Amino acid sequence: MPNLYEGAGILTNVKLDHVSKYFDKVIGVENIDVEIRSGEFFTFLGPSGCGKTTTLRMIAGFYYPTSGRIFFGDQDVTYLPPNKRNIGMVFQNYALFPHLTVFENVAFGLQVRKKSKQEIREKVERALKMVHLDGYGNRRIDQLSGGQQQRVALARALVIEPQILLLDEPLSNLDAKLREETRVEIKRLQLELGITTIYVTHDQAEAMAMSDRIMVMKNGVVQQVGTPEEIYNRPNNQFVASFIGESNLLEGTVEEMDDRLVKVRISPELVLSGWKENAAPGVQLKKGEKTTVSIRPESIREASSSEQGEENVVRGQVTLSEFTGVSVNYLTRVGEHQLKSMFVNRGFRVYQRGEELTISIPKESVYFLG
Amino acid sequence: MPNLYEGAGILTNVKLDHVSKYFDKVIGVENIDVEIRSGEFFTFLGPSGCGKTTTLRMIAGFYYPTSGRIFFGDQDVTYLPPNKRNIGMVFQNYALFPHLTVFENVAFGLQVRKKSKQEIREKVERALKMVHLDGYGNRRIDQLSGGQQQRVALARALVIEPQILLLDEPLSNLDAKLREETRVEIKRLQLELGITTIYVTHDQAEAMAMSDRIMVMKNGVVQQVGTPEEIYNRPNNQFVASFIGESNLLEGTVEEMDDRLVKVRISPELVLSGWKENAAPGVQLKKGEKTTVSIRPESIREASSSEQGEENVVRGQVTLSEFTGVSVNYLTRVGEHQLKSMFVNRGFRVYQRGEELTISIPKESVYFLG
Amino acid sequence: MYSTSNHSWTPSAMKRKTSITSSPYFVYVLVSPLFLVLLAYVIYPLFQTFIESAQIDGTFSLQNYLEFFSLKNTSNLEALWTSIYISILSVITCGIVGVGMAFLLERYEFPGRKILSVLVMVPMSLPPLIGVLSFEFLYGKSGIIPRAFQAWLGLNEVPFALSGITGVLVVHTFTMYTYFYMTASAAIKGLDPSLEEAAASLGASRFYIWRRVILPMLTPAMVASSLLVFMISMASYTAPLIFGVERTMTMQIYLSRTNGDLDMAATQSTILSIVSILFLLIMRWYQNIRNYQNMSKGISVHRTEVKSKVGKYVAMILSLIGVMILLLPILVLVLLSFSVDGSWTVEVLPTEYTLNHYIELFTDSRTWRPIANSFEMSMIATIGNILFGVAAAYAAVRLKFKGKTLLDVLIMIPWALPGTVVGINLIAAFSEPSVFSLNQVLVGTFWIIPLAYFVRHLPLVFRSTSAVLLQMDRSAEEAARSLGASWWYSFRRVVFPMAFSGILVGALLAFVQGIGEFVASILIYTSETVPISVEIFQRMYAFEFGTACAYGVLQILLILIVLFISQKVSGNNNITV
Amino acid sequence: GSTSKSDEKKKLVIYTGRDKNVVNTVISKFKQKYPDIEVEALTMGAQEILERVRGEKANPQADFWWGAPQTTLMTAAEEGLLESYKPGFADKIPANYKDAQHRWVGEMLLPEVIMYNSKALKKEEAPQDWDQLLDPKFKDKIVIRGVMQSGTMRMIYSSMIYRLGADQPQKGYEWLKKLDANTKEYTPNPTSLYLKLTRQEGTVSVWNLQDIMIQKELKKMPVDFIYPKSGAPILVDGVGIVKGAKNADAAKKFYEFLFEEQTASELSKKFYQIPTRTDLKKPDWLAGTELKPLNIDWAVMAKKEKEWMQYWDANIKNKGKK
Ligand SMILES: Nc1ncnc2c1ncn2[C@@H]1O[C@H](COP(=O)(O)OP(=O)(O)OP(=O)(O)O)[C@@H](O)[C@H]1O
Ligand SMILES: Nc1ncnc2c1ncn2[C@@H]1O[C@H](COP(=O)(O)OP(=O)(O)OP(=O)(O)O)[C@@H](O)[C@H]1O
Ligand SMILES: [Fe+3]
Ligand SMILES: [Mg+2]
Ligand SMILES: [Mg+2]
Repeated sequence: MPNLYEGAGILTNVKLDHVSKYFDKVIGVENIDVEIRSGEFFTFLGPSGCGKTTTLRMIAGFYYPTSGRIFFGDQDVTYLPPNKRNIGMVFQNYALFPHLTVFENVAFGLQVRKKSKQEIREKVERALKMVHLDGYGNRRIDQLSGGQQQRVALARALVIEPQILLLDEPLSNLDAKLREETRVEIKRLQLELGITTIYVTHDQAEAMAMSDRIMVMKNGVVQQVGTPEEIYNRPNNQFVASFIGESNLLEGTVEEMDDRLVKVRISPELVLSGWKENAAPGVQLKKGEKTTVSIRPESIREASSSEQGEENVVRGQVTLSEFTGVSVNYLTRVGEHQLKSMFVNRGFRVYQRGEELTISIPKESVYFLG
Repeated sequence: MPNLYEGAGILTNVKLDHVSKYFDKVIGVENIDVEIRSGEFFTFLGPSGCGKTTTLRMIAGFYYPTSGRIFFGDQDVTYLPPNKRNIGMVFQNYALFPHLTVFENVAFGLQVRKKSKQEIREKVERALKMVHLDGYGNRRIDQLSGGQQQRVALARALVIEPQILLLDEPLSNLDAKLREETRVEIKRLQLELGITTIYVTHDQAEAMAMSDRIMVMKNGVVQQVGTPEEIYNRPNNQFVASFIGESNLLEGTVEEMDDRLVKVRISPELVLSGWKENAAPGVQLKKGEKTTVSIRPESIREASSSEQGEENVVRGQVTLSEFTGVSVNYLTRVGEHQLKSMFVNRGFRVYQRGEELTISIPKESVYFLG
Repeated sequence: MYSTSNHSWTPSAMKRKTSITSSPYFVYVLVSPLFLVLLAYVIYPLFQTFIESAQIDGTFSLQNYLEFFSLKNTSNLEALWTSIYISILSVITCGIVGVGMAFLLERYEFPGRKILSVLVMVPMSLPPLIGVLSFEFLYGKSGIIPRAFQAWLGLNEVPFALSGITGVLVVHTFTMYTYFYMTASAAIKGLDPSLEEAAASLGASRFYIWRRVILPMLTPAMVASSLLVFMISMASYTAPLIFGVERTMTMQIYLSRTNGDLDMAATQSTILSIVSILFLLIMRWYQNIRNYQNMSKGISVHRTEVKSKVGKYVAMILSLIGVMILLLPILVLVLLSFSVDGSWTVEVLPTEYTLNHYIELFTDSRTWRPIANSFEMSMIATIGNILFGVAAAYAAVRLKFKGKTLLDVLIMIPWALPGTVVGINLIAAFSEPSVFSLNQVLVGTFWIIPLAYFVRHLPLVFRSTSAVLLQMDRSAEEAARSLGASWWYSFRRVVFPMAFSGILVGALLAFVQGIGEFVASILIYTSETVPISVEIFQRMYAFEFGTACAYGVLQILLILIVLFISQKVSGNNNITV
Repeated sequence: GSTSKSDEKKKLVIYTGRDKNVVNTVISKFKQKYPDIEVEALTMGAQEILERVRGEKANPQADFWWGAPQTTLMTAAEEGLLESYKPGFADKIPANYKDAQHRWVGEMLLPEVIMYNSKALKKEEAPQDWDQLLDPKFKDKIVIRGVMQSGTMRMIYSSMIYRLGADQPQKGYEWLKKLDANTKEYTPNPTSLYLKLTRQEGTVSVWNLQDIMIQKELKKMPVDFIYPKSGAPILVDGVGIVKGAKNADAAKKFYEFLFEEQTASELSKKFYQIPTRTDLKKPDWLAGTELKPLNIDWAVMAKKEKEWMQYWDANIKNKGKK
């Protein structure tokens, strides 16, 4: 039998070849066709129920696709049993072994690989330390808090240093500090060992920060695959634009257009101009035609009084003011539209509901979605 | 016995009177003494395993305190069975009834309350709509994705419009959009019905945005109770400062001090001055003595070249540059220190690892933790 | 690809492996041995029975069935009705007692709980032959209790006595509630405690929680035990006989056979199995409507709280009373084993006591042979049951394949048939060499009895194991696979320990049943393999009633030891105070 | 094949319906006489023997069938389960106690008599003849071994019908109906019959003479018998060689041994058996009792029994009181 476990050095790109999965009549995912490169950190992103877990489970071998094939490298693994795949997986529901202690849970995969007692002990302890659970080895799983259980699940998957790491919301129950640390740790491991990592998260910031590439899904269908910057700055469609980070999506008509600049009228009070090249792939802007403009809230600035009346500077009324610590978020009414904006908390004065606020929208932040 | 179910109008402040809970020798929580006001939105915040769930479970009646008492209003409920408490709870592990459909799960609490079929149908449907699960009523729980399950759990707790709502990480598996919407919905319900809400989250931004007050815990011990602003801007100690949002914690010696300004030397390269009143409660600054300074990364600005050499303006080398979509985060080395800073993404140029960067730290953002 | 690795395998080697195990038909490869064995031991004899019933003078005819259902002589129909009626009532009474005891003993911690939870299983160790008699001694017209009341109230006649359907139900409840008790205990242990908490947080009272959450969640366990109880009640013989309910299916079969009406007997057996299969199908349908698998995220905390003091003592007293009542018939056996044969006539309690029965037993060198035989044969059968039953349960619950229902039916049939019929089928099947017996004549050898026990008690392990498997979150197994564990490894390290409570329950039931088995044993035992039940029968047959009782007491003691050890092994540590 | 090598012990497998003590006594004697034959005796009820022998027909495991009522033996013989063998002593047994084709031979006689609790009733108080059982004074004093399951009881009940005219069973049915009215209970097995009788749930029953004697003398139970004045149905309990027996030689040896004078008289003394052999002396304990048989044609009985008993079961049992 091939020793899959001595994986170091093996290139493992994961290819989903037109994969679909139906549950009876319910669509799990449909026609996913993507290749995840060896050693890549790849993220599945999408709203709840869009098929992330389903896809992950097919890669792990717990579901067989209804149609399509899955390859690891050249090998067709569509029907290969999970234990032959040399994967490590963190399950969304942890799937810990209730009858084993924390230590035994983490040690499980190493025992399967017939490591020596000594090695197991060392590795498990290192892994537990990594997730800040040193000293918890002898606890029963039901004596742990939710987050602690999640960390055990994580340690259990990481300790075996698999060739492919499948992480299904592995940090969802951890606090920001711990997430941060664990993220760094996962990333480090991934780079060090060249592990191909597939990551599911509901946290876009996390996805942005960690991923080499991101696949955005919706209702089982892939919307866009690309680097974080591509996805954030050049979304394929409205869904991606609004799903990844906040976005003001405004519909308007192209009023003027030259080689570089496009001017769009959104409403009588609101005209925005932006660079022509800032358009989603395939979007053809034409004078007089409808277009949708996307503006990130954080790109909006408070305008100084001197800017009043300049291009892309508008005045409105604050309808919601929300303090988040790092920033203050406003909803500002301009005509019939509500513009979201986010100002970083730098000790500026905080506008309250009802106050007037003048905002400026930089031209380079106006993006045309067609 | 008062009819707790007809809760409207009853004031339900929740008082934890020196409550401790030990599991054999393990400390769950210790000596919690706090009063949650009627109708308040109160959040427990703290690292994984700090005792949030334990406290919540005591309020719900699933644990009896090892010592201390719990009051709802005037009534001592320490040993009152959970079903007599008129609470709604979202469990960290969802605890859905696997043998019931989505609809039946959500309807459960209403059936207990002997509502009419008609009313149940309406309310359940409204609740399912609220969590975007309309049309899923007949599904079995095992046919739902992780996030969908969490939403059922949420709907089940909200639909009974309890007097006290206990939410244990109710949104941890939802994407940002849905979290946002659900947060708004929870908040609306809470305000409309005057529900006392106790919320556990690992997401500080969420806690900040929603809470009237926050209780920060660590290892079972309360660190600070206060409004989001208080906690963020005036943390009681280093733990709170670093746990709530990011913070640069720097140790130094008070070099100069007058009535308003304090100047602290952190390292040969780094001297920071700030306002004297910006000090944690009980901190006495004295010239020549040690102090710890806290600076929020988002308060740090990129300095223009003209500011070079001014007070609180330093030059350093970028050691980490991270793009999160909304912002770019840097680690900048200044002498032996690494300063975290966060610049909102406004299409500025992104500095790469190794480049030089000049940053400015506003005086009003320098906070003394003693 | 993989060229950088230095091992010698090639993708094609992998492919070959893959093609077998990954084929959708692989599961059939897995389950076909199960079917084969069942075919040999169940279908084949049963089919012969059916052929016999539907053949008159070598031609196909449903004459026997017409006769069975004819309205001219309704005794068959009456018997069918009585059997069904008794069986359903038995399921209900056993369910109430069994689940009630499980609730008290699993959910409350009080002094002596552990002892009680062993004692509560003892009734299943009651030796069938003398066991039923002890009910007579206890509640019959001349029984201790009616006579005690008579003496106490100064009446001329006994105020009450157990007879008829009530009597049957009492005996059935007593001897069979353990199915419910044991499967329900295992299920309650495996129940996610957070479900109860969720219900309580939604305002549900204890009772409501039981009705809407716990009992429905126990469905797999209840279905399992209902099936076991229903079927064995259908096949029950002695109890109805003793209490004068003579118009039952088993009695009809017996009579047909003594009359030499073999084809009618076959007809009746067939109908009996059809009724049981129908019940099985209904229960399966009911069970499949819902999902019982634990769906919570992570592992829930077991509640460590002690309930109210009052509840604790009430539970203690209730279970004490329950256990006392359940132990009475056994105590009567003990009493009888010490009383002089024939001396106990009109008195409430025996008047003359003696140690002679025990002396006789312990001085006879052959006393231990039957005991050793029974333990050995039952042990062998139980090991087989575990291997086969657990595998079958796993296949039925976890694997997807066509013919699941059939598998289920096949496994359950031997339990549904009267023991005599099973014995006779086995003799018929194995008195000549056949493929299924590896070309051996099994009749007259040691192996025929373990085989009979195996076939007959397989449903116990199968049922109780599938009940826990249905409850168990399957993602733990997936986690094991994802960590590289082969199917077998993850089965061994994860599935088996997690399902252990259920498997143990089944194994214990099978083992104890094996020790007590009489009806089939008497037809197939050899002089080398006299089981304890046959030995007791022989003592009774020789009118050594006291010695028979002493023997029975010995058997109970040994079973008690087994139960006690198993209790220790299973480590009853889910409730900690 | 039967036993082959000479140095190997010969084997003999006996299925027996006799009680353990009888079996042990006889077999140990037999072994003294034939030390080279290893005897295996399996004890079970006559019905079970029939089932087993039937099931094993294709490959018989047993050699000798020791003990079953003649009706069962007749069934077995009809089904071809018994070997035809004429033992040496055959002539000493009256023709009505053996099969004409020598497939079975009666070993002992079981007169069916009236039994009573001698502690509760004096001998004179007990019913002296069958018809007295119907006397209202015995109402609810009679307990009867469950009829349908017991060969003995079926025989007794059929005899009662036969006695009153086999061609017009209605009379017999009437009689049995009255008996049913007086019967308190049918017991599921002999043990509980004795238990109920000694515990005075009832005081009168009908049963076979040998068992009553054993209970009375060996077990010191408070029971005794009354030999009905008009005569008793005398059941024949017999033996036979199983067809296809692997150790037919040994079985024949045992056959002969069982009927030897010494064996028979010992069994008679110790276990109250009444041998079929006419040439033996009447046992002491029977002194004073004349074994007067009811005049019964067993062939007719065998033919009718099933029908009569089914009728009884369906129409008479438990209906007499109404
Ligand atoms: N049954 C138990 N036995 C022993 N220790 C326990 C038990 N339950 C919880 N603990 C411990 O008590 C502490 C507090 O647990 P709790 O569940 O309240 O944490 P938490 O704040 O909810 O954490 P998380 O955010 O990870 O859910 C943890 O360290 C946990 O390990
Ligand atoms: N066994 C099943 N039967 C029917 N539908 C199912 C089943 N499992 C999943 N689904 C449906 O398939 C869709 C995709 O589910 P999946 O678990 O992949 O979502 P997800 O992207 O992981 O969501 P989440 O972020 O909420 O975990 C969902 O709409 C879900 O309801
Ligand atoms: Fe989060
Ligand atoms: Mg998911
Ligand atoms: Mg928690």
